[in-house]
Amino acid sequence: MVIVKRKTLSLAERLYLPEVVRGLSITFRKLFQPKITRQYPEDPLPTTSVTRGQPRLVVKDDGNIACVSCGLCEAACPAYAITIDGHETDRSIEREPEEFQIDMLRCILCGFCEEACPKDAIFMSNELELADTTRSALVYDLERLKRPAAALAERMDYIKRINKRWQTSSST
Amino acid sequence: MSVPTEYLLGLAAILFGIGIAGFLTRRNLIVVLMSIELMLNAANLSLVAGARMHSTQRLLDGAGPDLQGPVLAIFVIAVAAVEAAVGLALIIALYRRKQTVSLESVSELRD
Amino acid sequence: MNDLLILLIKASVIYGGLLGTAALMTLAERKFSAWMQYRIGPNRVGPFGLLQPLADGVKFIFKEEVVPDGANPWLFRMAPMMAAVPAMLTVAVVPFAGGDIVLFGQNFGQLSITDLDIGVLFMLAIGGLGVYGVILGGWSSNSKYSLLGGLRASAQMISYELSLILVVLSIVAMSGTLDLRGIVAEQTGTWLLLPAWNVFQQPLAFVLFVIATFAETNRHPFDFAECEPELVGGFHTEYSSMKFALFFLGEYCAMVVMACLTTVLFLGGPEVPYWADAPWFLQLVAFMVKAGIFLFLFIWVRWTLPRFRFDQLMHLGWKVFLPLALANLFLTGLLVSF
Amino acid sequence: MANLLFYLMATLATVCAIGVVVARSPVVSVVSLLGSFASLAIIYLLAGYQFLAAVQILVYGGAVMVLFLFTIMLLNLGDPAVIHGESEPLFHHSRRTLLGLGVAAAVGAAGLIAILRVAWSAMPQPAELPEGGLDPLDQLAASMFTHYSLAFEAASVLLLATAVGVLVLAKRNRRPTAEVFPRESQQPATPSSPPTSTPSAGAQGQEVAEEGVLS
Repeated sequence: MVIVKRKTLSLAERLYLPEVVRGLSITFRKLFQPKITRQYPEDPLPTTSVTRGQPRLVVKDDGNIACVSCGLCEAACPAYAITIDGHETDRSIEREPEEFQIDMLRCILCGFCEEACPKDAIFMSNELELADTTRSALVYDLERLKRPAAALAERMDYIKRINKRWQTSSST
Repeated sequence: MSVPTEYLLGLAAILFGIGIAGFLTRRNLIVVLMSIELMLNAANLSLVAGARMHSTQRLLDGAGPDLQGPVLAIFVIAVAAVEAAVGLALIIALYRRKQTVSLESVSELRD
Repeated sequence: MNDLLILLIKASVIYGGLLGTAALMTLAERKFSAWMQYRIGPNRVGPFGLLQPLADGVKFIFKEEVVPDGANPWLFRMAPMMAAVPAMLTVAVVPFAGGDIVLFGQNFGQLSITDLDIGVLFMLAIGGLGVYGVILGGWSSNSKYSLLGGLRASAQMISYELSLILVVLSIVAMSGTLDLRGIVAEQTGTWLLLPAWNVFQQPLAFVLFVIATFAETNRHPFDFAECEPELVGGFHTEYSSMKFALFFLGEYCAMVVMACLTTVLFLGGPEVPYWADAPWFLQLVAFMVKAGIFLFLFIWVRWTLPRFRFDQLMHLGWKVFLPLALANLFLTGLLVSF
Repeated sequence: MANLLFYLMATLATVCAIGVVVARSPVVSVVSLLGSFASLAIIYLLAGYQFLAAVQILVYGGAVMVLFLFTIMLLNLGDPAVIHGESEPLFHHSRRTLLGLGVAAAVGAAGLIAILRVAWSAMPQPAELPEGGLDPLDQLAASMFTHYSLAFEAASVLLLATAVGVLVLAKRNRRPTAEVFPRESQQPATPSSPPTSTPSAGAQGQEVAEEGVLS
C-alpha cells in the first residue's frame, strides 16, 4: 500500500492568489508562442500504410474485381454495414458481386472485413473524408467502392507482411 | 402619475384579499408562505399610498416629503425577508421529519 | 432634434455596442483559448474569422428546436428570456463617457441611456434577477442534470451576491453616493501620485469584487451551473437553437456589464489618467480599454484555472469572502468617519 | 402615459397574485409572485419611490424568491404530483376554505368600495413629483439613522438572530453514523486504509453502539 503524504502548503500557496497569478502568467506567455495547427483541407496529414481509412474493393490488373462475393466480410462486419448480392460469371470458377453496398454511416472503420477477406479483395484505403448532404448518398455502391490495385498497393503489401509474420509465429 | 390614492389603496386591498385566500385555503406550506409575502406587500403598497398622499399635502404646504411611510416600508421588507428565511428553514426541518410540506401533516396536536 | 429621438439614438448605439461586444466575446473566447493552446482558432469566416459570430448566429437560427418530454412548456420558453433581459437592462445606467457629446453640431448630452440617482442599486437589483433564467431553465427542463445545475446556480448566486453587495457598499461609503457618475467623479484627480482610483484606495475590495463577479456571472473557475464534466451542460443541457443562443448571449452580456461595472467602481470609469477634462471620445476609448482588460481577464482565467469543488466554492463564499468584505466595510467606515 | 402604465401594472399584479394562489406547481407560484412584485416595484417607481422600488427588486427579486426556488428545488417539490397526488383537488371543500374565500372576498370588496368611492373623494390630488422622488436618499438615510435609529438597530439584531436561528433550524441532526464524508482533519491522508484500522472510525463505531444501548 502506498501512503501519499499530503504536502504541507506554505502561506503563499494557501492564499492561493500568488499561485493564480503564476498560472495566469504561464498561459499569457503561451499566447505568443508559435502555433502548431495544421490547416486541414489545404494541408492534410500524410497517410501511411498503417492508416485505416474507409474500406475499398480491389480491381485486379486484368480489370476484374477481386471479390468473389463469398459473404465473409458481410458476416464479419460488427456494424452490419455490408450488403452483398453475388452471381456466377463466365470465367472459370469465379463469382463476382452483382451488388456490393457499404453503408458508410454504419461503418465503424474497424477493418474486420479486411481481415476476413480470403481473396485479398477488400482493403482499408487511405481515404478519410466522408461528408454528404443526404443519408442515401452515403450508402456506397459497387462503382463507388472500386479502386485499382495500384491505388491500394501500399496497404496490400503491408497487410500481407503482417499476415505472414502472424502465420509464422503461430505455426511454430 | 396622477392616480388617486384610493386606487392604490384599492389595489392593496385586492392583493391582501388574494393573499388571505391563499393563506387560508392552500395546504402547501410554501404557497402559504408566499401568500404571507403577498399580504406584506399589499401592506407596503398601502403605506406607500398613504405616504404619497401626505407628501402631496406637505409639498403643497412647502415642507419636505413625508418619510415615515418609506422608512416603515423598508422595515417591513426587512422583516418579510426574515420571515421568509425562518419559514423556509422550518419547512426544510419539517420536510426532513415528515417527507412532506403539507399543512395537514403538522396538525397532530389538534386531533 | 427632440429628446425622445436623441434617447432612441443613444439607446440603439449603446445596445448595438453591447450586443456586438457580446458577440465578439464569443469569438475572442475561442481565439484566445486557441492561442493559449498553440492553436489558431476560427479563421475561416471572414478575415481572421471575424464573421464567425454571425455564422454562429445563423446556425443557431436554423437549428432544430427541441422541447423535452415532461418539460414545463411555459417556463421552458420563458427561462432564456429571463436570463438575457436583466443583463441587457443593467447597461442602461453605465456612464460610458463624461461630458456632453457634440457631433455634427448637435448636442447629444452625456453618453449613457439614463443617469439614475441609485444607479449602483439598480445594477445590483436588476443584475440579481439574471439567476432566475438559470434556475427556471434548470427546473423546467425535467432533467436531473439541469436541475442540479439550477440548484447550484441559486446557492452560488445567493452566497456571492452578499459579498458583492458588501464590497460595493464600501465603495459607496467612500463616494457617499449611489450615482455611478458620482462615483466616477469621486475618483478623478490623483492620490499619492497615482490616479485616485478605487483600485488603489481599496485593493482588497477590488480583489474580492473581481472574484465575486466571476461567481456572479457563472464563469470559470466557478461555473457550477454548467460544469460539463459532471452535469453535461448544466441548466442548458436540454436547450437548443435560439433558446440556447439567448442563454449564451445573456451570459456574455452579463460579463460585459460586469466588466463595465468593475471599470466604473474601481478604475475611474471613463476617466483618462492624469487628464481630467479629456474630450469625450478619448474618455470612451479609455473606458473601452479598461473594460476590455476585464473582459480579457474573464477569458484568461477560464483557460488557466481548473474548476473549484462546490464545497470549496461555498467555503470560500461564506467563510472567507463574507468576513473579509465585512471587515473591509468596517475599516472603510472607520476611515470615512474619522 | 404614467396612468396607463399604472393600470397595466395593477392588472398585472392582480393577475399574478391570483396565479400564486391557484397554481398547482409551487415553481409557477414563485414566478407569478415575482411578476406581482415586479409590477408593484414599477408602481412604487411611478408613485415617486425610487429607492423603495430598487430595494423591492433587490430584496424580493434577488434574495427572497431565489430562496423559495432553492428550497423547492432542494426538496424537489416542484412537481405537484409529488406533493398531493395528481387527482387530488387544489382546494378542499371544508369550513376553512369557505372561511378563507369569505374573508378574502370581504377584503377585496372593501378595496373595490375604496376604488368606487373616489367619485366623491375630497382627498388632495397628487401634484408634480419633486426632483429625486418622494424618498430622496439623503433625507431618508438621515431620518433612518437618527429618528428611527432604535428601530434600525432592532432590525439589525433581528437579522442576526434570524441568521443564527435559520442555521440551527436547517442544520441536519448529525449523528456519528451520518458522517458519510468524514472531515479532512479527522482522517489525515490515509483514504485507502480499511476502516477498522483507523482509531477514529473505531471510536465512532463504539459511540454508535453506546447510543444504541442507551436509546
